[in-house]
Amino acid sequence: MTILDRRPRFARTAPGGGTPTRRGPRRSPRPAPDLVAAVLVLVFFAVALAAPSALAPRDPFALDLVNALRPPSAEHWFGTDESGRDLYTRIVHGARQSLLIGVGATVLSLAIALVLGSLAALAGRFVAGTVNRVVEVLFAFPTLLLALLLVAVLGPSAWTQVVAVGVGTAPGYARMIRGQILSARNSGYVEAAVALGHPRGWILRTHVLPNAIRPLVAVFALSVGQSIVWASSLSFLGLGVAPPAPEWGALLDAGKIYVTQAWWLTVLPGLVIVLLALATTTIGKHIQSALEKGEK
Amino acid sequence: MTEVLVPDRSAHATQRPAHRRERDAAAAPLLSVRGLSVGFRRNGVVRPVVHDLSFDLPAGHCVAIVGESGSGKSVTARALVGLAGEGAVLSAERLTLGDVDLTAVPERRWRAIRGRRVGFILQDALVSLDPLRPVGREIEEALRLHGWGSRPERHRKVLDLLDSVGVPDPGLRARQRPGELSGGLRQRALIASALALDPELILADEPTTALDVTVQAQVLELLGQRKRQGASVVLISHDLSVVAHLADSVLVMKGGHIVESGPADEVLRNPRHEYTRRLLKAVPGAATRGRRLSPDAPPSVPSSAARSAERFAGLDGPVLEARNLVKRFRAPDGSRSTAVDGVSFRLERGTTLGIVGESGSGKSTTARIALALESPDAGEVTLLGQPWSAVPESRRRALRGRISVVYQDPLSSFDPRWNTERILLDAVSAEYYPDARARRGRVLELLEQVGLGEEVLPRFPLTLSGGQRQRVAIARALASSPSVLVLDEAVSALDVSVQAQILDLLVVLQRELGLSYLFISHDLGVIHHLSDTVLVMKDGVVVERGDAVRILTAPEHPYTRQLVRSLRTLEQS
Amino acid sequence: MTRTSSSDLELSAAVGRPGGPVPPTGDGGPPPRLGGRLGLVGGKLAGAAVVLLGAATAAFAAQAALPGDRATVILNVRAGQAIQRTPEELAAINEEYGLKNPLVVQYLDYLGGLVRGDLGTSYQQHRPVAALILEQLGPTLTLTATAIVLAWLLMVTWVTLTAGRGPALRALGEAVDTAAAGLPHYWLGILLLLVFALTLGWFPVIGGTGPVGLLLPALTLAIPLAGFLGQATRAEFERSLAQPFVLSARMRGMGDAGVRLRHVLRHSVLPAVTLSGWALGATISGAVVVETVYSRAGIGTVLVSAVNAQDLPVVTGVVVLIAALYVVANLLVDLAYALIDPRLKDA
Amino acid sequence: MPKKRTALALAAASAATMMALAACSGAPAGPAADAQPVADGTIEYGHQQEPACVFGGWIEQAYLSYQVLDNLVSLDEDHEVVPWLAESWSVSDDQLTWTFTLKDGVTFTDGSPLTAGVVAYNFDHWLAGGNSTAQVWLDGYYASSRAVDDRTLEVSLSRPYPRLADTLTQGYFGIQSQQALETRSEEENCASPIGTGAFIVEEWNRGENIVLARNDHYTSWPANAKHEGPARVEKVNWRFLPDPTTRTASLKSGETDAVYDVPAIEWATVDGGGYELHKYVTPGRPQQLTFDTVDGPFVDERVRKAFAYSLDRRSLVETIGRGVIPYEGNGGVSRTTPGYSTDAAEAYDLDLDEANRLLDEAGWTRSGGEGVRTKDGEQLTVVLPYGAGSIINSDGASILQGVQEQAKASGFDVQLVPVPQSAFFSGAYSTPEEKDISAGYWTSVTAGILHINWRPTTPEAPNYNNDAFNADPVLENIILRANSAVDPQEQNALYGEAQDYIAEHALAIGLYDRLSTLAVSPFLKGVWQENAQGGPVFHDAYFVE
Repeated sequence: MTILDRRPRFARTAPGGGTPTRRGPRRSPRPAPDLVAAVLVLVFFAVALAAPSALAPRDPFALDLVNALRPPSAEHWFGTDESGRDLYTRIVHGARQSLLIGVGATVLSLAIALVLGSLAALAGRFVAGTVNRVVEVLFAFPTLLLALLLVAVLGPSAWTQVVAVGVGTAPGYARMIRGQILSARNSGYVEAAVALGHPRGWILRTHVLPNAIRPLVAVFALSVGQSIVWASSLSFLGLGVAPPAPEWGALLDAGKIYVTQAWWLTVLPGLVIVLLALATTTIGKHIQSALEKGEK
Repeated sequence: MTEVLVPDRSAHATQRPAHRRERDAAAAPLLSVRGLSVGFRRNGVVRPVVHDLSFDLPAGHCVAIVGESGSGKSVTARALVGLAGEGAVLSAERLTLGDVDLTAVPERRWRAIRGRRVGFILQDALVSLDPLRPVGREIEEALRLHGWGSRPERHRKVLDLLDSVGVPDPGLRARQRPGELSGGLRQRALIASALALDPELILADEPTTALDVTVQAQVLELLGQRKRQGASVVLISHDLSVVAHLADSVLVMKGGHIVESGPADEVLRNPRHEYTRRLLKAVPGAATRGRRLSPDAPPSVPSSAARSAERFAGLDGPVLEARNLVKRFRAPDGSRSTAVDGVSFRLERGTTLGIVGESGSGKSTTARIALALESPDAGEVTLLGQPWSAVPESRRRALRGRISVVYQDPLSSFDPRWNTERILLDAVSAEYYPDARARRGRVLELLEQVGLGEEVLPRFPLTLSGGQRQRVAIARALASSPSVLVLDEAVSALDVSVQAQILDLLVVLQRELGLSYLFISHDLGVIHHLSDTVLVMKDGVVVERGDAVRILTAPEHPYTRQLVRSLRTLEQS
Repeated sequence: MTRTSSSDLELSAAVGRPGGPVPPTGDGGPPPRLGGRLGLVGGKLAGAAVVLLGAATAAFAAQAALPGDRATVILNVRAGQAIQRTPEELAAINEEYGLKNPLVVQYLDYLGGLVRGDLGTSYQQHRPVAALILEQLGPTLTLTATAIVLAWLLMVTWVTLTAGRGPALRALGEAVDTAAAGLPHYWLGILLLLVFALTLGWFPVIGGTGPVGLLLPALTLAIPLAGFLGQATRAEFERSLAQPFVLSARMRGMGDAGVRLRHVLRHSVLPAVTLSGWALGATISGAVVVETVYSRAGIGTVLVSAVNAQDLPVVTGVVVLIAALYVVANLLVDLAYALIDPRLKDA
Repeated sequence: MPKKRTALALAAASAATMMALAACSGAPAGPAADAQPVADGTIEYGHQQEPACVFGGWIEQAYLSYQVLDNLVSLDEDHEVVPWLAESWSVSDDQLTWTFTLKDGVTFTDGSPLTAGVVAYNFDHWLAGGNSTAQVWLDGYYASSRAVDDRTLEVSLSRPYPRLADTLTQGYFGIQSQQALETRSEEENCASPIGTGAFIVEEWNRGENIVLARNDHYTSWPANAKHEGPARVEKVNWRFLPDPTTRTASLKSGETDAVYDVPAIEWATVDGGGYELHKYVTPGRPQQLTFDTVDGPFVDERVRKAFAYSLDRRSLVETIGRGVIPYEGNGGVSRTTPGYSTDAAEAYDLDLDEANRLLDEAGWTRSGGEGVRTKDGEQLTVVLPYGAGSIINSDGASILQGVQEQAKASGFDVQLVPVPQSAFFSGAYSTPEEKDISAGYWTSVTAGILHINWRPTTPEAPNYNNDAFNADPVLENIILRANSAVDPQEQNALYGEAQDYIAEHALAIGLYDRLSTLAVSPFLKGVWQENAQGGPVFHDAYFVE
């Protein structure tokens, strides 16, 4: 028989393809290239966090007044700043602070969210209602405003950034966790557990909470990147860690008045932040879709 | 051939194909398939799902493709209209619709063919019609796409169509969305949209699945009509009784291959292929009461487990009794609806009480009340002669072990984080099996009872087959050695052969363990096969009750008669 | 379908929003679950009042917790000095603004003012805060509104073009969404300014409040927002594409474009609509940065300088205003929802 | 791949940016050689900071009010005091009574006449807190003022103050309409003070701009004005553009005709662009570091000196200042201040050995010449807070970071604390316990600023402007003598002596001179910087084409 490969046409008619039960696109078993890329990026920053000197032997603070504002070159990969400090070195050494702020903020944020969310979902009518309102109010606060106020109260510092971003982003997660808990509580396996005669508390502990918290694995990854962006926004407004600390946002802030003459001081740190946010988000998404597949 | 493809704008378009068909019928078959193979390419590798399929379909005839899930029957149907799906690779010696060579049709022309010359009916109109749009617009869309008539003309046509598929008050219905229509009306609307332009070929993929028997009969009648008017039908179904009703010839598919084909009554009366025989034998119904449906032997239940039967030997009286149960629900818009209205029943030890009814008849709510997962607004349930629905959960807990449940969809009743072992261990009560080794022993015993091997223990339900999942669910239900098992549509989602195995298993378990079943199903056949006494429910009320055989042979209440009649029409013929 | 997607909506929202949080959806659950949202509007109005009060209180508390003596601040800000002040100097100011009253009194005075629509007087500018804010509200609202519209245009086009078109395009689409969503406002702002205003000179460097000056700032806010809405929409879009009703539409002879625009799009924008409600409130955060980068007048600028100068009346005023905006935005979302998904009315 | 792809895309974008930038050089087509003046027009002026009120004690306010209010006297290029609202003045022999004769027929823009009484009222208004800076200037000298007749004002001092006239040339001493001050609301007087000046505040769009409209009935221009009569332009659109990059770019793109404070990094490009550049080194206190002499390690003079020796301030400032910001060694006053002492400026240069010697001697030791020094278990850590974004701009911040890094070499651990405006203005880090070094400047027309900054602070009479927190009778005595010295030479010598004293005891060391810079489009002529504080003067400005 004659084999007529009609693939192109059918590929074009893809939309018709799915069957009702299929949720979203299937992913190939082999690790997706974007995942690989993302992991590589993270590995790099992990090293930067653990042993910056391994990647950048120079002293991130050392002045080199003769070589101020040098564009990127073999000698200075990312160029130098107004005092001749090597930008690449500073970015690598800044990784620790930036990442710890990002992770710290996320942890704090999720912790707060967990408490509020669980209360809102599980506590008695009155408490739950109140908590909901509180979350609502917090939510009405633009994160940055919250951060501004906190910074004004606590004074600018890495710790403040963690708190500001953590508190600022918590309400949204609280809502999410609440939703998760509620849907877990209405699930078939919880009913099954009731039918098996398990006590309420036990069901909460063994079924509801674990399943509600599961997606947080993904959210965590997703959130770290975003927290770093937020934190750097604060630094950018001059409300972050004290220069000359090479925290990325601070680098950007310091570089912005040189932008027309020394683009690298602004573009490169920003690029790094975006790259990291991208990497974490990608990984988060992969975890998420893995979980979804697991649940479907 | 271009002549065929140019959309005909004349108002008589619906008539002309009919004439042409008379011509064609005599000449070449309308649809001719030779050596059709379909595969899916993933990561460069083509995984075949349909192998070398060939058949001819003359005008005015119906060919049924029968098979269980994964047999490739749906893919075949979709391939016939060029929508086999993403990454589909199709090859065919010949694939012609009338004089059109379908293997050489570019996408643009496909559009002119779909809906115009080929109508496609999917199962479950709830999801097959856009839930956000009025059904009228969906039907009108079919006309508009093929440039049929003017706006007002189309509107009139839509009403005619709805009327022709037996939708009462088309004017109103056309403005409603699928969610607002009953399953039957919905399915009719879907058919109307598929047959709007009176296509010469109708592809019906499980058109009656998930429909109540009465609706099934009506839908099939509709298709029959079209067939008589000269349309050709390709009917995809796993349900042999449906096939028997409509098909002239049958293709039996298994694993992408045709294992048997021939004239319908030929194949259905005396099937030659072993697989076909199995399928036929596996259909439960009046004829099958008391005999095994599946050739493979059900597990032998170790007698050691029989003790649960004796445990309450002393007691007499019904194991489960409900008196005048009433349950009302409040809809979000505040309106109240009565789901269960004065339902009473007695479940005697070791027997099966079947509750049959269509969706929304309140049978599942009754089951939930029996399980004390729902508390009745009025009435009471007693379990083993002790108060059950009336007492607080804390006091119920001690009794919970005596009654357990198996759902239609076991997957959702398993915690996704748990593997089979954890699920079963969790169900084995610590009070009878204090130490870990005893518990594990019990788990193995349970597996044996439901005919599963140890190898499933580490696996997650997600990775098990439908049959295995249902067995695990049953094993979990048995873990606490209950005396009552509530089976809520427990076999409805399964392929017919798997369903057969599970039904056999249930029979054995009941015999060996002296279990009592509260068996809920919309499928008269299954009910008939299993039940001793039957409760027929409609709109929350019991319309008829009594001995299973009597009810299903000599129904009294008109509704029951209607049910049984529609079942008959499906079975005979 | 919307039911199954709900949890994902919340997740994907968490994916997108800079800072993570998921959209406000009535009382927590995804909108489709709550029946008859319109019915709830009344209740929401009541809730709105609570939110406003809460926001005002929180802002007041935060400012009350600020370190340093407010009278000193007022004097120093006016003089551009950073020194201690003599009691005589301070007494006058304390007198003028009643700063020495017990906090409770100050708080009650403040609330009393709120009820009368009087937000107090700015320490710095000696002017009624209400006037001061209203005068700055225009530019900011124009900015955020334009940004959201732009974001929707970008998002819908991009998603419709790339979603569910085979692995390559899908990957690209997702990558762009993610990248866009991850762009920090300040950085994007500087880049756009650098390239289009400073270098190419296509746009004025000083935006001003004119329409021309609006585009770059609006884009700066819109691009990340679009990426973030895109993430939510794309997931839903591809899910909808896989729905049987899409298949049956195709079976009816509908083309790919037709399916996408007439059926799928409507389904897939629902999550994004929810997010937009939150977005209007949240773009205010962005506005703070953007207005700084583009030296635009607006609430953001007012806010930053007010916080810097501890101009309590202004800060609390802005907070209350933003909370109000947020509430309004969500009421709008509820309406939009009911329009797009009529099922909610029947529920 | 997708991720990489985007990364590449971004990289490409930035690369493109770079190319484009390399390509761009904003040289506007200058006016033709025979370009003629044109009447009227609106000057688009880009300024840096927006004050809360037009008139006040902050230099940003002085710059603004200078356009709207006239002073009694003005300062010319040669630092001579010349007539303005006052056409003449005289001082009594005992130096205690100043008599000003006012111009005739000057009216405020609210119609009320300018009389000696009004001026006297202004003096009292300032002293009563109407202008905090005017207040600290006159405090301790001003006794009273009275109107002899409508045109004759008599100001009585409690102590001689020969430089009174010079002092009065600063923007803080603008004369407002008494009628306005008395009858109008505080808000009105804040937003649009009524003066006799060349311009009137027409409208103020907060956060955006102030529109100054020409005072068509202007009669009271200063003697050093470049032309007589009302302003030549109709309006000045005084826009607030905080971001230096944007500000400079707006000039290059022609959106503004003049901008204030060109950042060092942009100087070269603007200079090359054919723009007219004005650079005014503000007299008064330069950007400097004052040591806390009552608490912490700097109580020990040797440690102060060691700190000074361990810095190479010159190269630091010249690198980061791109050769635009002048290095200033003098911790007392800037090079443009009368009585400036070069000796004081050159007192300390980089000399690590000396620094280390002094520190060892002072008992601050470290092992192996590495790391932070310690003394009986305590680290040589010094806190240096600075008003980020307000008092210290980004160039300044970079320089302070340089100081921190350089001081490391001799074993200092400098803690830089950028204090946000709010905390800063709320008096954070204002006590000796909280800090060891104070950074900051204070523009002033005379070296009299020394008195403000170094007047002893005592429990009875605290001087919160004294960052050394010291009470040094010797220094005070020198300054007081200087303040009251009638003969300029003598006075300058004494002021110089005071600076030398400050240097000798390393009470304060200079960093760089505060600049007031102005870049003007070639199409706009006649803009000049007034000589008291370097603010722009638009009275004489006109367009050519």
